[in-house]
Amino acid sequence: MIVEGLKAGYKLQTIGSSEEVGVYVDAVSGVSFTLYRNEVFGIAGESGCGKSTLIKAVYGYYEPSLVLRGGSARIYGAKGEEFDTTRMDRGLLEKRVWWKHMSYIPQSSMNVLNPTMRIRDHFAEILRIHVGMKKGEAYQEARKYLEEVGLPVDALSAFPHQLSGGMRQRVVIALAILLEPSLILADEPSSALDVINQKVALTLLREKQEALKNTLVIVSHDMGVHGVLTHRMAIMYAGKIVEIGRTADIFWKPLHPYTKALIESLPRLGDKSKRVGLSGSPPDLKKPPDGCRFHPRCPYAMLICSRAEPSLREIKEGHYTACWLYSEAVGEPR
Amino acid sequence: MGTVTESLRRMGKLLITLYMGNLKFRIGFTILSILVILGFAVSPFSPTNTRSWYIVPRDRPPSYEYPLGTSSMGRDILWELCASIRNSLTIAFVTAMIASHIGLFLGFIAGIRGGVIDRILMFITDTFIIIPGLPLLMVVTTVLKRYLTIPTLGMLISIVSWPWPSRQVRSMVLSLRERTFIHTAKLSGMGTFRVIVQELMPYVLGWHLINFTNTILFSIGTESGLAILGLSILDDNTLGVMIYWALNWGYALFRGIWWWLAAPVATLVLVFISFYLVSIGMTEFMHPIARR
Amino acid sequence: MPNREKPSMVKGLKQLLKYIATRTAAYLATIFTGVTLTYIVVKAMPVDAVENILFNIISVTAVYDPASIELLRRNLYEILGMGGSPVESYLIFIRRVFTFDFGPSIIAYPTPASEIVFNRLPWTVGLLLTSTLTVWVTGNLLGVIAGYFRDRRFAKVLESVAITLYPIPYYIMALILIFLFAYLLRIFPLGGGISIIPEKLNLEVILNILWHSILPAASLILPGALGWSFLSSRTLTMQTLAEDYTRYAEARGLPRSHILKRYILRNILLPQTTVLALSLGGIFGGALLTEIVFTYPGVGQIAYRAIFSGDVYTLMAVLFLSIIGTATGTYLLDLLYPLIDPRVRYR
Amino acid sequence: MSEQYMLRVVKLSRFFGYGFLGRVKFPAVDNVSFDMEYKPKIFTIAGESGCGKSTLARMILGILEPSEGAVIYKGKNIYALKSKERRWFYREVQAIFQDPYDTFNPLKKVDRYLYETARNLLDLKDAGKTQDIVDACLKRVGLSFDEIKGKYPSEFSGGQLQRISIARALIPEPKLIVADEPVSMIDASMRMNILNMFKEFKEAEEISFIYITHDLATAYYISDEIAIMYRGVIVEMGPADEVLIKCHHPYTKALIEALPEPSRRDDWLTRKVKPPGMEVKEFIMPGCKYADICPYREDICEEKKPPMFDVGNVKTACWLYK
Repeated sequence: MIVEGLKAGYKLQTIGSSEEVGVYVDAVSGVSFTLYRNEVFGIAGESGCGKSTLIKAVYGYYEPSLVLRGGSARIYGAKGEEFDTTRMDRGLLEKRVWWKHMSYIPQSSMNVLNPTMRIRDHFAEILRIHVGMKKGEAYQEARKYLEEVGLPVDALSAFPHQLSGGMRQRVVIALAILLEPSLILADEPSSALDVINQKVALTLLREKQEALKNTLVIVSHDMGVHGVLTHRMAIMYAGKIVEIGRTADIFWKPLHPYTKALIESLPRLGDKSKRVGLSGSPPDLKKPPDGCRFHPRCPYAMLICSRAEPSLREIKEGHYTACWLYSEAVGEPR
Repeated sequence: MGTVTESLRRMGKLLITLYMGNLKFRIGFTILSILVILGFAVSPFSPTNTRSWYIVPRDRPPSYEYPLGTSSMGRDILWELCASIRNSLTIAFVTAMIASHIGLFLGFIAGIRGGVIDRILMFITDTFIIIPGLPLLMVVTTVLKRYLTIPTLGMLISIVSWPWPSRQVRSMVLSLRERTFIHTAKLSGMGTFRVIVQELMPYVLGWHLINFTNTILFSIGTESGLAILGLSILDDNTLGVMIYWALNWGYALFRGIWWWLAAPVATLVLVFISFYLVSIGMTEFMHPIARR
Repeated sequence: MPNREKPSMVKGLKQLLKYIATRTAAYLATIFTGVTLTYIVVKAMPVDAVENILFNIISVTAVYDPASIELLRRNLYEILGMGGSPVESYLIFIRRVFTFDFGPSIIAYPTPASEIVFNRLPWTVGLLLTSTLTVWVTGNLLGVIAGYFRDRRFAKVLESVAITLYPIPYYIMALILIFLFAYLLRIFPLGGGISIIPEKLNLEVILNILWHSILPAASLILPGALGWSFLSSRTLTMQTLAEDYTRYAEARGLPRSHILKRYILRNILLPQTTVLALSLGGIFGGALLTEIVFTYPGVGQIAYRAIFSGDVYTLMAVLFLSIIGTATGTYLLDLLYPLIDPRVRYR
Repeated sequence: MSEQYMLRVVKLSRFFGYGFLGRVKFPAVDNVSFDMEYKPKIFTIAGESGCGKSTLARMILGILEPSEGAVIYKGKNIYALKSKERRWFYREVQAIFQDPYDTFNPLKKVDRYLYETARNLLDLKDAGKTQDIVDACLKRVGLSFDEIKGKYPSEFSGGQLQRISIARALIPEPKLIVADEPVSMIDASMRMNILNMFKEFKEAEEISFIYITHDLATAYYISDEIAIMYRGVIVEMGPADEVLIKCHHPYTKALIEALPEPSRRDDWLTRKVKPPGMEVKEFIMPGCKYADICPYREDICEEKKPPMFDVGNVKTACWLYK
């Protein structure tokens, strides 16, 4: 899958104060990256950095306030079919792409099941609508998938509220892999779970990805999750990707000052050495700062940083960053 | 006292914001203002006594002299209507003053004390909501027929009008009680009374205003309903009483004196719609449903 | 790890029975409380209720015989729970209420008041049942559609209509309908349940009754189906649309009709049933008044005549019948909850 | 000193009703006891969501009445305090809450709470002096009075609000601050700054902390002692190093193993853990509440509640250590 120059943001609507109507929030600002088959790709960043918006835009799920401003997101099916989710209308996406080629695990996914529908019917409706399977057959299939995610057969006829949060999370994972899509987008798949349930859910996702040999995108604010799960990852800050690379490189040889701060502020068991975080707060995306969006908080900020925006450049093999520190162009504003 | 002026100022500000920002509120409030002006500012200038019979020629259709016509009782309908608006609104105001404050009080007690008191209060409230209020009022007003005046009728209607506000305030208080800032206030050394007045009240007041409006709506509806049964203040003017005489004494429709019935019915419809628009205008402002 | 709390058939049945038992207890308690509250309200009146009623009766009817006045007075003390010690009078009051013994009516002396009311009950119940069912079904469907397509023109038109109709009481609606259809257009009869008193029921009579019921029913249905039922269903739909589970369903590429049916309609049924239960009392009162406006031969008519003659016996019968009626309606809806929403079943 | 301990939590329990009319009762906090000496330290109560840690914190603060047991602060049962003593209690014990956006009433200005705290708890009448104290406390968290004056909560970021919340708690110069998940809604890059403040206040100003958290990594970073809770009971308690590194209780072990730790990546991906089941049922189990999932389960575990056994400096409620 290839994402190029994706731009999306929110047009504020009439709620509360009328002053902000029509103001544009620049949530995702020209993001490009490429995903490969059979990999787990992580997107990390703090609240409000645009990572969830990015996922929604890639998936093509636009709520009325979310608008696309440019760029493309091409995904390739198992047989090489190409779809550009930014160019397709909703009906087409629903019919041809969603769930067949690309599935989505939403945030707070413990609470996304229909409370008045049995678990097996959640499976059956997808199989019936997307593949045209008969009800009885679909129930058989549902049973198979529930067993695969380690849930008892009883859960089939249960209603969501009868299962624990962790169990519901596994049902959602089972739903996501049901049609064996070539791309799974998981938005904070474990942030509402306790560590133990989180581990169960994440290892499960990872196992299924290995079995299907497809692409799994994990969006999470928790660097620890990326550290144990992903092959490659991107760090987002204020609507832009500031660094992309192999997870090991990012953790042990971070390039961008923001990434460094994130890694350094990660507390670890058995290590009590003093950890210092960043000061200040992320910029207001209604009026983002000029130049590099990180420069007001950056300890290494130079003159150029406030004037021109650094582009994403390959520093080492497969390791990109958008920072003037690694550019020969320092000192000569474009 | 500072809090009283503060909350009054806040309410004034709220009204202005609402008027500017919400179309429904603006329409409702405008119609309402016209009705209030007719009822309270215009009606004192009535050239005739609107309660006497046969003062003007009977059964005249609307004309230049009698813009809304005259009734079979020999009254000028325009001036009778103005007086009726005044009386109907006054009765409703009395009800709202009593019922919405009883509701506020009971809702607060149930919400804050919780436990057994809450359960008993809520059971009584729900019972009052389930049992139809009109038959109960029918019995009571039949007995008290001789004593009906504007304030007593307002009071009687409040017997069945307090449960809705009480329920509303209670659920509001229950959800507020668990908010963190209530704990912050307590840990800042504020006493229970101050927490209620300064932390909870600002939230509840908005809803109280809505409850007040809704109770007025409910009361006018109940009064005109009772009037149709002949259980209102028949020797005075209210919108319901006008309908009562038109239907039962004048057989207005059978005899084709439609303007006698049309005037109070149309006015009532305007009253209902305007109060309702004001009420939902405020509700929408207070509680915007998440727009997708 | 397995969910061993799995509800087996036996367990489910037991829970259902428990649910029914608690609901039944609450139902009886509601009626009992309602009756008691009425007792308190009547008792708390600052004037001598009996003397006032006697005054009303004497001023309307021509009862002058002191003996019968005395009989009336004694009877009234009992009916209103006024005689004797508070406990004693309360017990007599309760006994009277639960045996439907409200004494002889005045409007049709000496037919017992409860009998008169019972005779007219089918008319009222028939009118209420059909109109309430229509209101609930159409209101829900229209509300869901208008909530889902909230930005379409027709949804906005429907909303404006609903906002206009919702606050209008049933009997005012009745007056407007009479004015339009019976007076102005002369399509429907001005009133009455039927044109001629029927000898026996046949098709013609039934059609006649239906013909006369159209306007009364319409005046209950219009402010309901396009008013409260529609508006609350629309609001609930918009809330359900914002729920995570609906958005997730959309993201799974499920078609619109499926989402409307399985996700939205299903999930608003329970709160809508609650709204209906809370509205029953209001609908009942409205129906009584509508009947009067249309001279429809239901309980409302009887109440009207009773008020005119100061017939408290019959009024008490109407009052307690309506308490029991609305409490029963609410109770039946309560019993429906578990069928509608699985979350209630296992509570 | 008449009392050996500053704070004693004695057999504290809190039951919550469940079902119609609250007939099924389950203990959210079940017979919890611990003591804190006068010596300043950071005591962490850690556990997963629903383990009762927040309920416990609210009982210690006197906000939620316990069903059984007592909280003794400096020899006084805090649920028997008169209103004047209650002020004293809030002068000594303060709190920081989880959600910074809800800590202050959204309809009121934030400075109001700082003023109220100073006025009510320190009995200050003089406006100038009050402001000085407020300003001084704000300076200690890296803010100043001019920055917050006349502003509403919506005008601040979560990190700023949390620092204002800390400043408010510092005003009465408390001896103990209960911090309920103070950083769980704060961005990772700023989290450590706030935790560093706790450490600093402990050392420089001798303030003790009760730190409630689900995050064992931050708990390890700042705490001196730690108690691990599971389903309403403390299963292991002792010095943070020993509890979190040696892990005696099987539940603590499972927690530590599940912690996503980049340096143990391969291990993390291959080791399996068993997830807990439905919560309510486990809360009302008669024996050890972890018995259902525990890999070392014996018969006694299901029948009898394990008492706290001493293992070195650590106490653990597990039959393995009898």
